Amino acid sequence: MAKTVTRKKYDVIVKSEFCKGCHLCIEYCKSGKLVNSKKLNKMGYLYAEPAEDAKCTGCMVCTLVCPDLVIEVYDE
Amino acid sequence: MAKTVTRKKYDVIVKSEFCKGCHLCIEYCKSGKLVNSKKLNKMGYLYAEPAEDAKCTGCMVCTLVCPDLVIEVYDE
Amino acid sequence: MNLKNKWPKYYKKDVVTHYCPGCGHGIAHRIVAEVLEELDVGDRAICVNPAGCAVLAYRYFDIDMLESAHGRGTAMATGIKRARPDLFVFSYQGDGDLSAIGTAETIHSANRGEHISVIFINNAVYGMTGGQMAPTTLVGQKTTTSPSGRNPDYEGYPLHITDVVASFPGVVYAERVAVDTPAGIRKTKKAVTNAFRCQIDGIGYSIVEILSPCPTNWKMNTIESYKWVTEEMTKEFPLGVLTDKREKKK
Amino acid sequence: MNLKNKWPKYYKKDVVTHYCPGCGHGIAHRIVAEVLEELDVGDRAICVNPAGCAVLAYRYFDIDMLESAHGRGTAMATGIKRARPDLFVFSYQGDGDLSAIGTAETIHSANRGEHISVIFINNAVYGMTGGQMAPTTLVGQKTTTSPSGRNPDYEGYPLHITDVVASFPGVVYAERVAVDTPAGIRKTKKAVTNAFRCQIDGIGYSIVEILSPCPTNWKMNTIESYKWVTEEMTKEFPLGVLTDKREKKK
Amino acid sequence: MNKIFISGNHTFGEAAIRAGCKCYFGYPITPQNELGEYMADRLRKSGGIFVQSESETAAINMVVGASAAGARVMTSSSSPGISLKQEGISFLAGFELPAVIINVMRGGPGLGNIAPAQGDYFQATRGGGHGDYRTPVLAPASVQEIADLTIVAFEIADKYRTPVMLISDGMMGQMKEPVIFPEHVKDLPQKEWALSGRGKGKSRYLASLILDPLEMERHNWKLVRKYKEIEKNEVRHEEYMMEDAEIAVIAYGTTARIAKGAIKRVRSEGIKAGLIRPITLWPFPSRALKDISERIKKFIVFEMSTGQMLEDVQLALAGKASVSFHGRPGGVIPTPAEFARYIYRENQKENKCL
Amino acid sequence: MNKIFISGNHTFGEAAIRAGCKCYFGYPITPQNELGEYMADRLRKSGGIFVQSESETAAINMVVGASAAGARVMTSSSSPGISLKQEGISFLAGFELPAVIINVMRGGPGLGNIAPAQGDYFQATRGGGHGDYRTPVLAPASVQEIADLTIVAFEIADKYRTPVMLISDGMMGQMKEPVIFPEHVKDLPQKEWALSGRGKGKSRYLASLILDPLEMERHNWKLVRKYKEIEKNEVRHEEYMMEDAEIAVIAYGTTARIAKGAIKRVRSEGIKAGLIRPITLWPFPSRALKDISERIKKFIVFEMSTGQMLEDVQLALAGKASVSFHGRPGGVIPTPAEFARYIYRENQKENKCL
Amino acid sequence: MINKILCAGSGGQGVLTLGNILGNAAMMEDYCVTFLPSYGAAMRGGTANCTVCISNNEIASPVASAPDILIAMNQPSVSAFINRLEPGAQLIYNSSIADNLPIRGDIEFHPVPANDLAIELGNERSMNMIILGSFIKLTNIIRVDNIHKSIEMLMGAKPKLAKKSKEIFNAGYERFPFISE
Amino acid sequence: MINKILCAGSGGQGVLTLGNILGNAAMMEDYCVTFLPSYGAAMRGGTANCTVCISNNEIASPVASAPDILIAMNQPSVSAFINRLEPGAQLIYNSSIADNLPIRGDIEFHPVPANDLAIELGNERSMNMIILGSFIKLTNIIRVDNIHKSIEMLMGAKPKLAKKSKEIFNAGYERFPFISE
Ligand SMILES: Cc1ncc(C[n+]2csc(CCOP(=O)(O)OP(=O)(O)O)c2C)c(N)n1
Ligand SMILES: Cc1ncc(C[n+]2csc(CCOP(=O)(O)OP(=O)(O)O)c2C)c(N)n1
Ligand code: SF4
Ligand code: SF4
Ligand code: SF4
Ligand code: SF4
Ligand code: SF4
Ligand code: SF4
Ligand SMILES: [Mg+2]
Ligand SMILES: [Mg+2]
Repeated sequence: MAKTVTRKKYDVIVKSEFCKGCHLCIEYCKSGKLVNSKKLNKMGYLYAEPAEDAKCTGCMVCTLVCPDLVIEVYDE
Repeated sequence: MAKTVTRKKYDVIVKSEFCKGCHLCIEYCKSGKLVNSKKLNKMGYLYAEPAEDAKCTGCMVCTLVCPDLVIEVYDE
Repeated sequence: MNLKNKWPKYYKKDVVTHYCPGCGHGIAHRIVAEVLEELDVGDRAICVNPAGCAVLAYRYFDIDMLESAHGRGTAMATGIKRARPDLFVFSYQGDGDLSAIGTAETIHSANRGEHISVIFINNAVYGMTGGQMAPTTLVGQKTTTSPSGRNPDYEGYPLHITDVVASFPGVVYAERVAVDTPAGIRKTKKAVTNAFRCQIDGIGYSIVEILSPCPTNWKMNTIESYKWVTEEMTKEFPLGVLTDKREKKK
Repeated sequence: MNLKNKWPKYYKKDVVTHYCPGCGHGIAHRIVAEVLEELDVGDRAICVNPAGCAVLAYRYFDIDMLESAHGRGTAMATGIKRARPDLFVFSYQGDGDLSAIGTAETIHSANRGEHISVIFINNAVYGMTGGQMAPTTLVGQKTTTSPSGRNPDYEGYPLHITDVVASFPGVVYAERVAVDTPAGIRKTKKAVTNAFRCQIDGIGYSIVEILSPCPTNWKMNTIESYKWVTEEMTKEFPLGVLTDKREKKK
Repeated sequence: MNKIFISGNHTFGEAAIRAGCKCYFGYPITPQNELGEYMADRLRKSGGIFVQSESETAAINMVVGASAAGARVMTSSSSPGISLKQEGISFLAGFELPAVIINVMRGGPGLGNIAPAQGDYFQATRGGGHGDYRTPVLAPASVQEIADLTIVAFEIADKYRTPVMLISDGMMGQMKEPVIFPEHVKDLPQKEWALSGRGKGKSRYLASLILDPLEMERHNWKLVRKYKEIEKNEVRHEEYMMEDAEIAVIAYGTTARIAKGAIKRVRSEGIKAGLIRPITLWPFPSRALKDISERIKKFIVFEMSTGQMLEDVQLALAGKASVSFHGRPGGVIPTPAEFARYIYRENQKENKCL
Repeated sequence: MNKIFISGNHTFGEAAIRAGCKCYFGYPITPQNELGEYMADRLRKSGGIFVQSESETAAINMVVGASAAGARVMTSSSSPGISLKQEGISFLAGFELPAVIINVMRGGPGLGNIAPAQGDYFQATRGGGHGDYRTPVLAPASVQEIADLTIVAFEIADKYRTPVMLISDGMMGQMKEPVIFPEHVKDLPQKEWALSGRGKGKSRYLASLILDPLEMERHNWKLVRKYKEIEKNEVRHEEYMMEDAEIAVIAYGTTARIAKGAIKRVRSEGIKAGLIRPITLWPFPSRALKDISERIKKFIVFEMSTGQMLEDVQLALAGKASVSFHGRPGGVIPTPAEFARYIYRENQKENKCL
Repeated sequence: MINKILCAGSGGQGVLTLGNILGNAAMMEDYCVTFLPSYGAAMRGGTANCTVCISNNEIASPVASAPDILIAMNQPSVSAFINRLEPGAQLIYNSSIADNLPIRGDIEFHPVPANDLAIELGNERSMNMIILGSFIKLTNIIRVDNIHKSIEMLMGAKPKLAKKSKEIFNAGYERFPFISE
Repeated sequence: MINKILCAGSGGQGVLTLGNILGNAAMMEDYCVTFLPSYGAAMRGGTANCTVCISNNEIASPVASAPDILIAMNQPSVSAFINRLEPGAQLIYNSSIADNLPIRGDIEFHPVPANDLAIELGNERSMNMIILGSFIKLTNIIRVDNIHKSIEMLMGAKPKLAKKSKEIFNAGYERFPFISE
């Protein structure tokens, strides 16, 4: 497509077993990349997970707000 | 004398046995009515005493400053 | 002949105080006793006396008195006043008592806005225990525990605790005065009157900081020590009303 | 693919904290760990942790740690720093710890201008013990010991202790921040950096007050609690630098 | 039915209110937070005063103030907080002021933990504060007894003008049991000595400073005489299955409950054990122990500590019987089965010796 | 001649400096002000740290900090101030941190007075703080011994990682006697455990919080084992004219001196009295007393209190000998003549009984 | 007779409420009864448990080192406490969310699909009442009317909730036993 | 031999200095010696006293309930302490300012016009040295050169004062005894 610009690609991983389901990352991710998994982890929390259908901009806000250092953001 | 005006007369008593000889009253009496007696009282202090040759104006400063409530000022 | 200066009703007669010659505590005591009488609250007053040179204040004040553990005067006063709001409750404390060991009690009783009054004798030194450094000791001032003079790099600067509590909404009246001169003594009496009235009017906490000489531990004669209050102490601790919220609270 | 957010060197890996979901302590911890690394002082740092929800902070910080008796963090920090001025010493304390039981230690360590840094987590409540009123509890806020809401006539107004210590000459840097939003978190990190630098530069005492949510005891969900910091707490506790004497002291 | 299902912590509060306690001053600490919280709600609603103080130190001094003003007054805390009150308790003793102090003990020393323990026995019974004084110490072993003894504590405090301690532990504080509360106390004792303003009369003061050593000594001996009175009148203990016992277990509070369970078990195996449960830890039921030692030669002391009441037992027995000790400090709650095994082993040893 | 004429309070300070004490934190209180004042001058001049803290509570916590950082550190106070340190002392015990705490006792309870007394024996030996712990307690009876035992106190503290108390009284603190000080200690023990920043190694922490009761219990029993070691190695006492004694006086510190005077007097009248002077109050020289009770049946305990060490004597003797008590609490300093009369009377009673 | 019941689950599941209702009802039947909650730091991290002991005689220890019955409201509670059960003990577990059961032939397993049933009845938060109903049906230890009264006493301030709770309790009571999946 | 000396006066009179010099000198002669000052509140109100005990043997109590010698530097000290003296004891008093002496035939009185003599020698503040000189002459308990050394040690920082003090001490020593007025 004509509009395409070369942009970095980012990947987000939520280490779900460490997530306490506070959902701060979901609240603050402007790209909607993080969503409620609706699944309980071993600790019994509804952990967050990356959405399939959204793109991460690498803004790092999720890692900034996560109180439990759960999220990893990767670039190429 | 022509200059004489009717003025109250005041009398000062230093209850010397209670005086600690701090000499604040002497310092602050503007009339010089209070002086160092140069005598020790029973507690061993050089107490203050009214001077014979000065006049008390009844200003009450001595009673104001005396930390030990030693001084009595009388008027007619 | 009539006696012009009558003996304060709430001050015991013919007792020789244990205070050193010229000690400011004596003047402060008399002022408090006079104000209690003038405001007619001595009959229902309880004074909490400190550990400090004024520990024996009950020998002089002719009102009900409770001795406090060092620094805990305002906590005890809180207990009395909460249990008996009808009583007039004030504490009388030194600078070590109120602004060192009693810091937390001072701050929190003031911050709660307890309906008590505080008479705070600041003589820049621990009088009773023989002249150690107090939180209010001036920079450079020599004491037995700051033998080369208070060094702000090591011991910090003098603590202005009355300014601190004056900033609290619950503190209705705070003033710093000095019993250094006849004028100062008169002002002190006015300040104590204002402070006590706050409690009588039920509007909150009040405190009067009184700069007061300790000739003994300053190692000065009386007259020098009074001058030192005027000339040195008031430089560090400027006199004046630190807060006055009486209008707002009434 | 490269990991963009690397794990802070001074934060233990793969430990699940005991903090409740969304608790501000977690964010504050990470910030402190990051700053220790960026300023390269973690190797010679000692953190004094409080009695409070952060009592277990030693499970997370990968630096030398000393637990304190409730409220005595700055006294202990004073002891360490005086004994070992070469170490980097900071305390991490809650509002109950620092501004209730520890009031005197807070005030006097600050007034002495101890060369320590203080991280002060203000969550307007006693977290650890289950949500009792703190000196910083807002007016009207319901807690287990102010069940009908804090009533200033009975319990006084919220205590602004950081403002108090900011007024002391020995306090070089004091700032109030909040971990309520991404921007707030970034500012918090800057404030902690500024504060820690004061100690590294040997110029005196510094304190950062961090407004921090306690969703559990506020009985809110996480998102509500963060909003409550922004909307309610900052009204009572306005953010900003409360004192900055760094230029003067250098 | 006026029985209610209530926790130990709440019961301390409710019983105090019914005993006419007008003021409570305290600072939160686990495992007794519910007590302060109860007072924040109920005491204030019933017209009393609840102040959450800035510290335990402030709390005990507020207690001094309210007590001096004549109010029935209480404070509570747990181990570290009780340590901070020691100066104040010594002052209360010196002033001869009544007050009730509750210690819901936890594991120690230091911050320790918040599990139930009995490691503050020495502090409570020997006076952790300075100077020559004693504090009556009551140790309830059920929530019902918490209710009953809280009221007794206020009575003893007023009667002898002394601080009184109630000691308990995290388990007793948190546990709920059925409780029947007595009615509100109606007539509180008059306190002539309380400060209330001199009025038209003579001014009074309360001071613990007595500069003249001879006068201070007189005061000390006066206190001793009072303590002797308390020792004469206020010793309380319970005996359980002691009639035919050959082994006497000594335990208080939580461990006494557990000991009862253990005794039932060993009895079923034919071991004749019984329990002497001190209800007052000071004054200690020394006489009862001594009397029994005429008959029983084997005593077992059982505490959730490394051995503190043990000394009082040894003092009471003065070598007249053998004493062994089973302790579980640090917040461990021993089980009846475990302690039954201990009794069993001790019994075997005994028999071997014969 | 390296003897100097110096007061007890100054001696505590000078000896501490020679023992390598690097930090002193304290708050003024009579009768030990001269100690802090000495440190303010001499310790600072010798390169150490003197901080006058805002309170005794702050002081003991500064001590914790400095000790955790590896320094030899000391604090001092008198009775009410020591009460305020109880929480901190319990923490030191829990942390297993060495420190030296000096109590120059005065009359109590409460504000009491500033005259010499021995009313804080229970507090010192039983742990006035919360939880299961013990504190070694040394009780010098001369200014020379103040010098010697202060150094011993630092050694015990470091060797066992424990707070150590030195207890004394207003008289001992104020009195001057000739003292020969030892040289400065050269080699201070290495403290591997001290916090000094993790450096390139593993991070460490010092905590007294042990949430798991079983772990806390292990810690408690570990402390008990340490205390047993101390009981084995560190008991100290002096025997005076005990070889042929028929009456044993037990007294420590000031009263021990006075007892010696009294014993000389009664000996001149043919009464064979001797003195056992505990130098460590905890661990108490129980074994020595017990051994002697094989031979001597009459013990007299002599304290400037209403009877505290008395309990330790009774515990040690376990009924094996009769114990009587002479006490002068509240700041009264008994005279040798007075105590001699007491011994005389007790001796007569004894003889009548025969 | 002494029954030691350990009831465990996560914070919001109403573990303590269940224990309280049971204990209070036992009191109404003049049993000796103790209720001991976990507290303090043990509660952070989202777990909660309590022990209820019901007996005809004085209760020595309110602690259950070997409970007669374990009520496990979630998977972690099963895992944490099942080993405390001695042979002959019974396990009531929330089979809606706990499905990983260790194999033990010496205890009785009673699955209760509490969440599912509660959702079915329109109030998932009252799943604890399903469990309580099942527990009473199983043990028969307390009369149903006393449980009802106890619910009313403890939820007195919220009569609607009390009513709903009783209904859900009844459902749990009636439907028990559930067939093991 | 044990000598208990009680030395009393008012704050500025050098009571403690006297006691210290004496005690220190006794130490130099290898005596057992104690020095016990009054302290604290006892010192407020302007009085001061100290007790020096000098003995060949260990000293039991540093307190003198019945001193062998009372040194009274002013009138209040005479009044306060004379009754503590037992028959045979000695009283050295500052006859310059203490003149109201109770009549007792069982003790020895030694007047020393200390202020007068000190003024005569040009240093009234050193009147305590006159007394010390007289005391040494009377008792002979310590050698003069050791008192001199002791003065030097304690006043080491002020050599002029030390010199003057020794002179005045010598005067007291030489002129003693003074005729009773
Ligand atoms: C807990 C405790 N610590 C210390 C003391 C000793 N002490 C008594 S008064 C005092 C300080 C007195 O100073 P200040 O409060 O300024 O009163 P001032 O004598 O100067 O009027 C001290 C440290 C004490 N009595 N109690
Ligand atoms: C002497 C003492 N008193 C009370 C406690 C109980 N206690 C532990 S933490 C705490 C308050 C916690 O509140 P805060 O300091 O605000 O920290 P937060 O948990 O909110 O982070 C209290 C009262 C204690 N451990 N020690
Ligand atoms: S890095 Fe930014 S865009 Fe990507 S998931 Fe995190 S918050 Fe969302
Ligand atoms: S912010 Fe962290 S803990 Fe919270 S939901 Fe997101 S990943 Fe989980
Ligand atoms: S009243 Fe005034 S003039 Fe008279 S003596 Fe006093 S100060 Fe002097
Ligand atoms: S002010 Fe009073 S005490 Fe001082 S000298 Fe005058 S009369 Fe005496
Ligand atoms: S020491 Fe100071 S404050 Fe105390 S009485 Fe003497 S002059 Fe007054
Ligand atoms: S109680 Fe509050 S402060 Fe404590 S961990 Fe939970 S959310 Fe955080
Ligand atoms: Mg002062
Ligand atoms: Mg908090």
